[in-house]
Amino acid sequence: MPKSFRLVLSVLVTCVIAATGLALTYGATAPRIEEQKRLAEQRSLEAVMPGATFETAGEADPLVAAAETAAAPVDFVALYRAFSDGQQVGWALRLASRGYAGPMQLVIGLDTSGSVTGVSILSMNETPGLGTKVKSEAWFIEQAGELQPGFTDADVRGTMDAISGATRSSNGVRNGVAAAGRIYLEVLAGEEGEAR
Amino acid sequence: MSDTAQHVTVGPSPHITSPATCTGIMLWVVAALVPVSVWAVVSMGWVAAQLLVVCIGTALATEAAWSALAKRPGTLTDGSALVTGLLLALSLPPRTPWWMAMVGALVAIGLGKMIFGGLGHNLFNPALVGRAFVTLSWAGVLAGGQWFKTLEASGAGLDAITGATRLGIAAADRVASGGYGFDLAAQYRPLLWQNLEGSLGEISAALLIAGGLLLIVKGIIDWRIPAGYIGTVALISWAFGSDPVFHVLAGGVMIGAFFMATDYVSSPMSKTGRLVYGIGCGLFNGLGRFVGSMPEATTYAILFMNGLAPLIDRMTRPKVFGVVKTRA
Amino acid sequence: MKEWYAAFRQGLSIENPLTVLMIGLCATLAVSTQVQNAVFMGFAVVFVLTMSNVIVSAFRRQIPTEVRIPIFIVVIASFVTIVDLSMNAFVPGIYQVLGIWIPLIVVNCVILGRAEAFAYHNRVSLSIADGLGMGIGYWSVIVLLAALRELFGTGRIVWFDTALVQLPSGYQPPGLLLLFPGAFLVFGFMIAGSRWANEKLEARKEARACRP
Amino acid sequence: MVVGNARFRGGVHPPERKEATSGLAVTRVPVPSRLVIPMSQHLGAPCAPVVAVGDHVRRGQLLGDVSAMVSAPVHASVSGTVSAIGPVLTTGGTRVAAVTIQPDEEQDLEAYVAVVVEGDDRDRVRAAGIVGMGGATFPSVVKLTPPKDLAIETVLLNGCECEPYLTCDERLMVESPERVVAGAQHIRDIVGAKRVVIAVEANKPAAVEALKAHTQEGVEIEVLPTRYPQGAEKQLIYAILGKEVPHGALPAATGALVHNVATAAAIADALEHGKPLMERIVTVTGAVARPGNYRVLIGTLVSDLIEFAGGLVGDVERVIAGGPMTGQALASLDVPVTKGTSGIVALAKGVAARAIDGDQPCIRCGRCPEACPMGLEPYILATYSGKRMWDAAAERNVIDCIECGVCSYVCPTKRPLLQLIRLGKSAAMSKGVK
Amino acid sequence: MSTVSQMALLFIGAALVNNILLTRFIGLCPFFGVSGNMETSLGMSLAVVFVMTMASSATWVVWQYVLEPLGVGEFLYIPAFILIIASLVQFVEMYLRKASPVLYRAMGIYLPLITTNCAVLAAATESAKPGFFKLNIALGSSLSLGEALVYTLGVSVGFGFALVTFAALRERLELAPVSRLFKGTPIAFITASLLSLAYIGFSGWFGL
Repeated sequence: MPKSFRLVLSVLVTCVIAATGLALTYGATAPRIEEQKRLAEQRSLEAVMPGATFETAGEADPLVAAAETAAAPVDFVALYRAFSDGQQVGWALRLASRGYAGPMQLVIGLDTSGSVTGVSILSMNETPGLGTKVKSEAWFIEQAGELQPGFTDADVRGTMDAISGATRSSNGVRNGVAAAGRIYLEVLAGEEGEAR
Repeated sequence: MSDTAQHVTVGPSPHITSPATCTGIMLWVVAALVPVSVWAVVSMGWVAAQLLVVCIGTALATEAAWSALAKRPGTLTDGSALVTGLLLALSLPPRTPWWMAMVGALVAIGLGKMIFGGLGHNLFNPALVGRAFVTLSWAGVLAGGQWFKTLEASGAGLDAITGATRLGIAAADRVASGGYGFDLAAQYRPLLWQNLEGSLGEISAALLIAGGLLLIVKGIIDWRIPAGYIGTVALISWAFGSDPVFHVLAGGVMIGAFFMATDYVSSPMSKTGRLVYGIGCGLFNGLGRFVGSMPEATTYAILFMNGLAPLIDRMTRPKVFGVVKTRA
Repeated sequence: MKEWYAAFRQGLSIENPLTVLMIGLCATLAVSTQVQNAVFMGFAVVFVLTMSNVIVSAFRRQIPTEVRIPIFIVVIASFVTIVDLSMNAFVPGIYQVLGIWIPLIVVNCVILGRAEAFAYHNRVSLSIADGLGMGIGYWSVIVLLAALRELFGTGRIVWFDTALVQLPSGYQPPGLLLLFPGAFLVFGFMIAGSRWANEKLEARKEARACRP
Repeated sequence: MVVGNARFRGGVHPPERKEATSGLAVTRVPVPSRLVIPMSQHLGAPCAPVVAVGDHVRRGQLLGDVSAMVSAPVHASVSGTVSAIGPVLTTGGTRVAAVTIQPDEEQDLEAYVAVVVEGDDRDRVRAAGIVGMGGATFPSVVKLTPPKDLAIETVLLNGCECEPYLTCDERLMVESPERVVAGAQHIRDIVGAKRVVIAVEANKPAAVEALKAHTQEGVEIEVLPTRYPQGAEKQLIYAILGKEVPHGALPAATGALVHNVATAAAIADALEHGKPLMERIVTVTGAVARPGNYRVLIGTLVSDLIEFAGGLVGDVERVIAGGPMTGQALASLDVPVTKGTSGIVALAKGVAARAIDGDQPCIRCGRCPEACPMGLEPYILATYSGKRMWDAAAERNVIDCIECGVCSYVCPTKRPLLQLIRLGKSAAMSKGVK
Repeated sequence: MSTVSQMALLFIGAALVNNILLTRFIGLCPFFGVSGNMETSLGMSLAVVFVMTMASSATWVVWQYVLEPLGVGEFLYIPAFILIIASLVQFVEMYLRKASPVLYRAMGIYLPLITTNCAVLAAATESAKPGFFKLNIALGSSLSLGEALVYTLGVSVGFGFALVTFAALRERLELAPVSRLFKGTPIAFITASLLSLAYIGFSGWFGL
């Protein structure tokens, strides 16, 4: 029937035009999206360990699987080795820890002795103005720098005070830092010996 | 003949009424709360008195102002604003800043009650609306420690625990180590008689129980709500392997079960409904303590069940005499 | 021109999609914790609304009535995807925060509603006016709501890490306004406020009309 | 005395206040200077007068009748001269036609014109003008003629007298138990029932004793807990038989027939002596100088009755015809006592309910649904009626309200619940809601 | 792989802790639109549970076996998902009309409304497309079909529960003498605000 044919055709034409248009848009934006992601990651890596260059540990790296186990219940995302002048100066960990509203992506830098060189929050869904204080109130994250090498979960709780009114967001960050401590003690400290 | 007719008035039947009045009921509630309030002032000092005065004063003023603005007859005399102000004060920690207490009372009466059309029309317990507003808005100021500390001077053997409530410490310990850092059974006495942490109304569980029983005996509140509430909290504490007595005495369970959840307007009407509602309050309060992130869940448990009250009412309508139950 | 202005004006006050028609609420309440987010969300809606109006209006003679709704949906969904991809590429921070709300613009009833009710029956220039009017009406409500919540909930309004407005330091912001009850609360008061303002306006109009 | 635990759902127990009159023997009120006998003292069609002004009538003579099924004839309660026929105010506050009689100087109250009729016992009950004397004034003959498909198994005599203040039924049971029992047997025989149960509330031990002393084969005495409205027909059937009268059905559907004890006694008099209903016991109590139980001629003015009882005392707010829960407040005391007037209660200020101005809020205390013997939710019915949401009220069974008044009684904010519910009920009835 | 307890958490997290209406503001149009009446909100809730579960499974399958393998998911998921939902609703409506008049009467008139209900699209997107699922449960980067189903069921039951609760509250609100300025929508919002205040009590339950 020509009538229904016309109907189907018009929908089809719309779909084809739309799909083509979107494919083109995607082609145009995709590289930039990737670039933005890379940049964001790069920025946060530099923030936790200024001046270093980073090398991602691949899936096959035995440390990755071990770190994943040590990180639990915090999610392990990626491990980077940090180099400065060709020398390994430490690691950066990318972790996903539970905040108040979904996971917070944290990047935590550790030097070879196991001290925290810096923490940056790559992304989070915390309530703007409340939970986001973990980022906007710099003193909170800076507390991580006071942790002694080889710190434990209890040390994190004892050293880092939570932001009042944003306890659960603070806990998200604290749990991430504690996980980094565990990963250092259980996984990375061994590698440090080898690296020397 | 005609002179007798003169002082006779007509009116619809019934021509006699029970002695119960709204104001009378409210005053009984106030009376049941007086011992706790007085004991709180005696134990905690003038900060407690100041809080009581600010809350009650603001509650009354808000009610009067709203009635005047809305050009409705004043309802100050029914005593409900007094009860709301008093309950709000009892649900706040003694060192709550005065302006915060004022905002709480303003919100309780304004947002919790008057905006819905005044007494009898509010859907949620006004005092709890005020308390939730204050605690959520200024969690930092309230929980930051400065308002809880400083009471150790009065020395009731509590030096070990300052800066947070027993419940808070119990919760934190449980999360950290799966156990408790202090002996729960040793807390019965202070919780029953003189507990200087937490809010004004938590000063003495014993006085709250006495007040609650008075209201039950006077037929003002239905025993089903507190019984269902407290019983369920105890049961849940036991199920989670904790001490039921401690959990029933600590925090807001007593004041919540006897005085907050039993608020007529925001609780169900039928007996079955009230039992269900009481159990619901206890369930969410108890679960909130063990699986939630806040040490105290009384406020939200009761507010949540307030929200469910109309639904419960709907499902527990009395059976009409002579009507065979059919699927409605 | 007068006609154009009338179509534009309609969205701003008389038929404001949010306060009067009460549709498209969800995103409004959800992203209104920060002016910054609300501004971008509003822009996204203005863009999709205007562009879909343009396309629907331009091809209104070619679109068969029987299948117009699926076609509208495809058109709208395409523009939403364009917004989705562009925001991801150019403002990734905002994109992160808005999250699911960008794809959900598709089901914002305002957009489908305008395509159906206005653009399908009017010429392109008027449809642009309608889209812009409705879009800006929506934009202003969402930004106003966000401004109220952010200002009173945090004590200041921040635009990309710079404080635009700052309340005196003695102000203790009630954080509740930033939580979800705050959204309902402030919006409820906003509607009551607009009602009050409308009444005053009507009263004044009447008073003027009565004057000889 | 064994108090049964048979009871109904809900109800209240207001202060009984019966002590002032419960021990006082019934005394006769002298013939007043004039009697006003309304032509409509029953539910149903009003009677047409069969006498004319100036006629001399004898005690017991027929004054008015009508052929309708639901009606009851009216008789002269004294010998005298008809001085006027015309509308008068009644206890119900309405104006109905009435025959005014100027009594003869000489009266023999023992003598009367006996009713003589062709036919069976039912016809005789009708001819004697007997109506429900508990207050409902439903013509008894109609009740004695249940639909053919409903078999009556039990006759219940209502001696509960659950209304506060009233003691007229109690005195009747104490002083003339044999008439009550005889009446019950007559009723049983007329409807072919097997069982007779006389129900008395526990606060009338003397009545229970007296009845027990005269109990006959097949007549049981059941003592019920004191609770208002125990005497309401549906509640009584439920308490005794455990059966609920189905919604929209006649009480007879449960196989039970309920009559007041005073009605039963009147039926006994009518059937055994042909005596028409010309007088009744009225409890005059409350704020009067000499409270008591008085045998009053139908047509005696309330003002005369109160005067005989020593007049009103103190600050009286309301004078009630009937009991304080269901009775009617009198706008004027110049109204006649009729067949349904069980009491005259003068309520002093402070005792009587206050009319409250304005819209009182419901505080949802839950007292009214708990007290409602019909399982209704008065608070919401009243709210619906107040907002003219008739359909919503009908949907929540407003029609089932028995107007006992316990909801208004218990309400702490003194909302006029019953008044509003009556509005909703009449709206539902006018829409034909069943 | 997920255990029974994880599934239970997923359900509770979706239904109560992250209630789609009261804590996430998704699907508010029907929340304020149909909640004036108990019967309608019951019908709507039923329809939403039904359609949402079907829609999520459908989008999950399409993402997993069509969009993702073809590499077009990133830019075609929005039109694809909304079209799937729209046609699904159409089919359900046609099927119900024929197969089950009872069910059709109960929720038929709400079905067209559901097409543009953002809750359905949101739940479908979150369960099908990786990167949108935000509950605090470690479940891997994307949900399995079973997880998607449990999650959607939780979302829709939470939706229905909140809707019915709110309808019951609004029935009482109808009878209240709310001042003129707040009558209707404003007071509904304030009620929603207080109800969502109660839901704050659930935040952090089971660490969700």
